[in-house]
Amino acid sequence: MATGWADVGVRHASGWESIRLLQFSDGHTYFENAFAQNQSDREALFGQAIALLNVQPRTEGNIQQAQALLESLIEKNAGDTYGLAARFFLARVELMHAEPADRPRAITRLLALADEAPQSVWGELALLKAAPFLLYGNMSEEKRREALHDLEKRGARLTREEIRRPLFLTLAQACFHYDLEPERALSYLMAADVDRVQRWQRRADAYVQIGNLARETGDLALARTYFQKFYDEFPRDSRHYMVGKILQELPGNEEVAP
Amino acid sequence: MAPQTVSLRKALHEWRLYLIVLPSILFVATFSYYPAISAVYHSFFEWQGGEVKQFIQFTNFRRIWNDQVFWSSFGVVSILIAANILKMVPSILLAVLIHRLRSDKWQYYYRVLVVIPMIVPHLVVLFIWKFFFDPNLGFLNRILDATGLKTVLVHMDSLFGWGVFREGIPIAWLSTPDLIVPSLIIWGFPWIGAVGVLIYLAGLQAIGTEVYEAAELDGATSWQKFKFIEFPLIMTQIRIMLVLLIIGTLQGFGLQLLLLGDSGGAGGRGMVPGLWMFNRGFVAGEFGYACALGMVLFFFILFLTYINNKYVRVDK
Amino acid sequence: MNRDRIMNTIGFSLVAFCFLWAAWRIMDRGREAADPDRVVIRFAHWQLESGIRGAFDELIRQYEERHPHVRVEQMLIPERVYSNWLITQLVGGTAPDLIEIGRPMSDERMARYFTPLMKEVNQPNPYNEGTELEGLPWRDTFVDGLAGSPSYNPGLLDFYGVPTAMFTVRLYYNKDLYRRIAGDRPLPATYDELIELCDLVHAYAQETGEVLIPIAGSQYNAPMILLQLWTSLTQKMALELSTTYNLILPSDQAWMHFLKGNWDYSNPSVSVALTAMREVGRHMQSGFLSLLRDDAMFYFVQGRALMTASGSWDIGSMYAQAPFEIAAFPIPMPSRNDPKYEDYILGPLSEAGYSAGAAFGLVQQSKHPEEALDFLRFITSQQGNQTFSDISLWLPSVIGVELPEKVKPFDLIVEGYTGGVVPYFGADGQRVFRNYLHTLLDYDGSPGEFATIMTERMPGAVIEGFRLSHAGRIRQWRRGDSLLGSLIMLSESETSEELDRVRLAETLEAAVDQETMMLWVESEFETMGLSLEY
Amino acid sequence: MSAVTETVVARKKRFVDLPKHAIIWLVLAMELIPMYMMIQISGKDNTTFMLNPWWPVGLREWAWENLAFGFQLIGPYIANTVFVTVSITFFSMILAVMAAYFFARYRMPLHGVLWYFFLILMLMPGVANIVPLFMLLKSMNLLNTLWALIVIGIAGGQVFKIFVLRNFIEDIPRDLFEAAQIDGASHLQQIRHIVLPMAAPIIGTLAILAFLSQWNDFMMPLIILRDKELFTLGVGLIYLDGEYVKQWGQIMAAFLIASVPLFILFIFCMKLFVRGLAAGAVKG
Repeated sequence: MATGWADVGVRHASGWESIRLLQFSDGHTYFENAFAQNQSDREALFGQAIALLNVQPRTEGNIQQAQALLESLIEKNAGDTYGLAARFFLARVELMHAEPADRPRAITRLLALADEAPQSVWGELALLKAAPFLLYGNMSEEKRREALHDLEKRGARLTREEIRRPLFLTLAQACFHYDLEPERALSYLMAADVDRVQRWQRRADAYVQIGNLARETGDLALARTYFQKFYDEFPRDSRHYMVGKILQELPGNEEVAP
Repeated sequence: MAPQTVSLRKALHEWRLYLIVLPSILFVATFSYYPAISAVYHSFFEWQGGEVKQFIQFTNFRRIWNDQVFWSSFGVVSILIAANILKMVPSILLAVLIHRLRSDKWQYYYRVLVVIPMIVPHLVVLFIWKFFFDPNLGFLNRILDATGLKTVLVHMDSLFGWGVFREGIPIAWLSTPDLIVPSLIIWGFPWIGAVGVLIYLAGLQAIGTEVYEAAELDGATSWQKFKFIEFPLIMTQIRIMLVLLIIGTLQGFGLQLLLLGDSGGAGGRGMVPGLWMFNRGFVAGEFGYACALGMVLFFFILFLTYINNKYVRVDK
Repeated sequence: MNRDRIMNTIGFSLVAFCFLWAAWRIMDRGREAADPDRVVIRFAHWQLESGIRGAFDELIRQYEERHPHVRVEQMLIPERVYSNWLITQLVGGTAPDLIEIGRPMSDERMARYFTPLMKEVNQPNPYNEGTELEGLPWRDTFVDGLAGSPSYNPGLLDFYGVPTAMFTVRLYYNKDLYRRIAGDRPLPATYDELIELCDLVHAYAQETGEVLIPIAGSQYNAPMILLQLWTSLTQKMALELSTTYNLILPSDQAWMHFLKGNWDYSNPSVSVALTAMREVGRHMQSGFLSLLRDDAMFYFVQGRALMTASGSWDIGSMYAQAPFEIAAFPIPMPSRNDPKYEDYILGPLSEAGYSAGAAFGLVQQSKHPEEALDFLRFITSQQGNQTFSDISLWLPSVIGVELPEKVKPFDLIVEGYTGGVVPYFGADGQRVFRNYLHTLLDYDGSPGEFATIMTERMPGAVIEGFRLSHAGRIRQWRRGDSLLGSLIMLSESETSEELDRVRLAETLEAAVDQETMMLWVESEFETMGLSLEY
Repeated sequence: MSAVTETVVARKKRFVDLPKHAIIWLVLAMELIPMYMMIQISGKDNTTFMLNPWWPVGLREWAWENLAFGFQLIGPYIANTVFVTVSITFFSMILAVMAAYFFARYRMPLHGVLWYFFLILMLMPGVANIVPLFMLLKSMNLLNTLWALIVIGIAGGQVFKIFVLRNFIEDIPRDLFEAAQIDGASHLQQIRHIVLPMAAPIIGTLAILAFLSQWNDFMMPLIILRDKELFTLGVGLIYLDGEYVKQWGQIMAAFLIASVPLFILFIFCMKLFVRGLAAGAVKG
C-alpha cells in the first residue's frame, strides 16, 4: 500500500534498496543502466544523482555531476515530483555536500520550495530540514522565539505525521538547548506525541521529558500518566527504577506500580 | 671493491644480467610494493579504514605540521636510537671474543649457543621481562634490594631531588614518567643481538690466522689488534647494522605498545612516532591521518639514510 | 675432512627428507574429498576461554544429534587478530556462515556482508515449544529485547546480531582468606565498609608478615572500580547540568558544559570522586597502572590479594584456576545516606539498560543460510541458552534461564540510578586521562595535582574530541541524504510494506538528534570563539 | 713440534682463553634464561608453577601430560610448517643471492634506480594495511593455499637479504671472477662456483634467520588459511595465548615441541653452512 505521496509509480525498487543498504556504487550502476535503456526515465536520472552523492571515494567531480543531473531534471519539468525532489536535493547539496557550503542560500531555497509546494512531500521535507538552521546559531532570543512561533504555525499545517512529528521534536530540542520556558517545550512534545513517536529510544525520552516538564509546570495528572506510560513500556531502561520512585513521591498517588 | 661500471654498449651485450635480478624485482614489486603504495594513496584521504573515503588533498599533512605529540615523540625516539647504538657494542665484543678463541670446536659451539635464544618465541621472552619489571615480585627490584643498590639510589635521589626513588616503596618502573625511558633502555639486557653477532662473526671469518700471528709478533695489545685488524674489517657490517637499527627504532612500536599501552604510558613519555601512528589509526580510527604520518616518517628516514650513504663513506 | 663430509650429508639429507615428507603429507591430504551430502556450517568467535569452547561443543553435539545431515564447526580466533581476520575473510569471500559481531565495524561493511534479520527476529523460535516463551517473537525472548547494539544497528535500522550472553562487572574475593581476615563479618555493602576491609587486610598482613594486598589491580581492571566511583559520585552534578529533562546527561553535553566552565576539576563532587579514587588506588599493589590483565589475575589466583575486579566472562576461568574457594559481590559504592556523599550520589548504578552481547551475525555469502539460522535459533532457545550458561558460567541472554549458583552474584542490578559523567571524552581525552592518572594515584600524587594537570591539558583534548565527532556527524548526515531519498521512493513503490514506512519515520526522527546536536555544537563553539576545523 | 711440547703449548694456549670463555659463558647464560624457563615451566601445572616459578621440578613430578597436550594440539601442523618454511628459505635465498650479485658485481645502467627501488621498501612504515595484499591474493585465487604464504614469505625477506649480501659479495676479490670469466663461465656458473663458497658464512646466517622468522609467524597464516588441515605451527600456538588465566605449563610445552624440529636442524645445518663450504674456499 503506497503512501501515495509522490503520486507516481516507482519502477526501480531494487535500485533504491541497494542505496538504502548503503551500497551506493551498486545503486549508481543500476540507475545508470536503467537510464541508458530509457533516456526519458526521470526516476533513473534522479536515482543516479542520489547515489552519486555518496559513491566512494567522494570527489568534488561526483558532487558537481549530481548537481548537473538534478538541474537537468528541473529544466525538463520543475513541477512534477522529480522536479521538486531535484530542487530539494540541490538545496541539500549546497547545505552539506558542496565545498564550500553556502548555507544561507540553501535555506532560502528550502523555504521557497516549502512555500511553493506546501502539499508535496518535498515541500514538507524542505520545511523540516530548514527548521534547525532557523533555530540554531547565535541570534537574539527574541528572533529565535519569532522563528519558533512561525515554524509552530507552519508545522501544524503539515499533513504527513512522519514529517510533522520530527519538526515538533526539533522545536522541543531547541527549547532545551537554549533554556526556553518549559511550557513551550511541553506543548511541542505533546504535539509530537499526538501520533506515537516511532523510535523506541526517542519515545522513552519523550515520555520522561513530558513527565518532568508537566511536573515542573504543575500539571501533576499529566506527569503521572506519562511517567506511568514510561514505567509500563520500558522496564529495561536505566531510568526505570528512578521513574518508579518519582511515581511514588508524586502527591495524590492512588495504587501505583512499585 | 666497488662494482665495475659498465658502459651502455657493453650492457646491451650483457643483457642477460638483468634476467638475474628480474625474479627478485617481480616478487617484491607485486607482493610488497602494492600494499605499500595503498598507504601512500590513503594519506591524501579522510578514511576510517572502511569503504567511506573523502579526498582531502593535503589537509592531513597540514594537520601534522602542528601535531605537538608527533614532533615531541621524535625526542624520545632519538634517545632510544642513541641508546640502541651503544647497545651494539656488546654484540661486537661478543663476536670478537668468540672469533679470537683458539679452538675452532668452541667457536662452533658458541655460535650455536648464540642462535638458540632466537628459537624461543617472543611470548616467552616477554613473559620473562614482565616479571623483570614487576614492582612487587619483579627481579629488578629484588636485585636492587639484595645488593643494597636501592639505598644508594634513594640516597642519590635525595641528593639530586629526582623524587623517584623512595625508601620502602617498590620502584614502579613502568608507571613513573621519569623511569619509562630508562626502562625501555634497560630492556633486553645484556643486549646481545644474535643477528648482529652472527653477521659480525661472518665478517671476521675472512681474517686468516696468519694475520693474528703477525700482529702478535710485533707485540700488538688486544686493543690494537681490534683497532687495526678486526674493526676495519667489520666496519661495513657495523654500518649495515647501524642503518637497520636506526630504521627499526624509528618505525618500531611493538615494545612500547606491549609495556606501556597505546597512549605511551605515564606522562606520555614512551610515545614514539610508530606508536603515535598506531594510536591515530587503530584507537582514534583516523587511518588516513596515520598513513600521512607514515609518509612523513618515511621521508625523514629516507633523508637520514641518504646522509648516511653520503657522509659515512667507508674507504675499504 | 671426511667427518665434516659425513655431517654435511646427514644435515643435507635430513632437510631434504623433512621437505619431501611434508610435501607428500600435503599432497595426499588434498585427496580426502569432503563428504558431499553433509551440510557444513562454520561459526567463528573470539572467546577462547575453555568454558565457552566446551559450552559450544556441547550445543554442537546436541544439534548434530537432532540433525544428522548437518555438521557444525567452531572456529576460534584470538581477539588480538580478530578485526584483521574478519575483514579479510569477508572481503575474500571465505567467511564462515556465522560470525561473532560486536567489534567496531562501519555500517557500510555490516550492510554489505551481513544479512538483516528484521523478519526472522519477529517470528517465534520453534525451539521454544513447550516453554513459557512459546509463540513469542524471537526478539522478545531476549532479556534486552534485542534493543541495544550489537544486535540492533541504529544506522541501518535493522537487526544484524543474535546475542548469547550478558556481561556485568563485580569484585571477586578469596573466601578462605576473607574468613581468616574478617571472620564472619558481612561483605562490604558501601564504599566506607570496603575501605575498612582494606585496612583490616593491611593489619592482618602486618600481624602475620604475609605479603598481602587488598585489591589486585592492573591497567585493565582497576579502571572498572575507579571509573565507577567517578560516574557514581557525579550523578547529582549530571542531573543538575542536564537541560533536556530526560534524567540523562550524554557525554558530549557533559563535556560541552566543561568547556563552557559550568563544571571543572575543583567542583566538589569531582574532588570527592578524585579523593575516593586515590584512596582505593592506595589499596592496590604499587605500580598497578603498568600491569596487564593477567598480572592482576596472577596476583589474585596466587592468593596474594583478597579481591580483584573483573567481568562475568571470567567466572569460568577464575573457578578453574583459583586453588581456593571464591565468590563475588557488587563493587561497593559510597552510600546515599552518608552525610559525606549524599550531596553527590543518587544511589547504585542501574544495569537495567545493559544490552546482551556475544552476538552472532549471519553472513550473506553463507551457502546454507537456513541451516545456519536454525542452529542460531537452537543455541538461543531457552533450553539451548540454559545449557550454554550452565557450562560456560556466563550470564544468559534469554529470559527464564536459571542462573547457575556461581553466576548469581553477577545478575543485573535493576534497582538503580543513571550514571553521572564519564571522566574523559573522545580518543584524545582518554589518552590524556590515562597519561596523567599517575599524578593522582602515585605515592606522592594527590587529587590537587591531578586536577591542575587536567585543567591545563583536558580542554585541548576535549576540543579535539568534538572536532572528530563533528566530522563524523557531517559524514553521517551526508550519507543520510541518499538514505532519505531511497526510503521515500521505497515507501512509494507498489511492493512497499509497512516496514519501509516505519524505517522512513525512524530515520526522520533519528536525523533530528544528529542535526540539532551538530548545530548546537557549532553555535556553542562559535560563542566560545573556538573553531571546529583542524 | 714434538708430542710433549705440543701438549704443553696446547695446555698453555687453552688457559690463555679462560677469561674469554668466562665472559662468553656469563653473557650466554643470561641470554639462555628464556630457554631454561621454557623447558622448566613446561614441566609444571599452574599451581606448582605459582608456588615456585624459577626452580625446576624433579623428574617424578614433571607434568608429562603438558607435553602430550602440546603434541596433540600442534602435532598435525608441523608438516605444513616444514613445507612452507623450507620452500621460503630456499627460494628467497636463491633470488636474493642473484639480485645481490647483480648489484655487487656490475654497475649496469639503471643500477641506482633499482637499488633505491629496494631500499625505499625497507623504509616504508608498516601501516600499509593487510587488506590490499589480501585482495591481490584473492584476485590470483591463492587464498587458503600454502603457496600464498610461500610467495609472501619470499617477497617479504628479499630487501634485508640483498642489502646484507651485496656488501659481502663486494668483498670477494675481483680476480677470482675475472679468472672464471676467462674460462668462459656464465654468470650463473660464477655465482655457483665463486659467490656461494666465498659468502657461505653469511648465506648460512641469513638462511637461519629466514627459517626462524618464518617458523613462528602467525599473522599471515591465520588470515590466509581457512581449513584446519593447512594451519601452520604459529596459528596453533596462538590459540594458547587466548585465555586470560594462562596455562603456562601447557603453553611452554607446546612451544618446546614447536622448537624441537628447529633444534635438530640447527645441530646439522649449522655445521653445513659454517664449516663445510667456508673451509674449502679460504684454503683453496
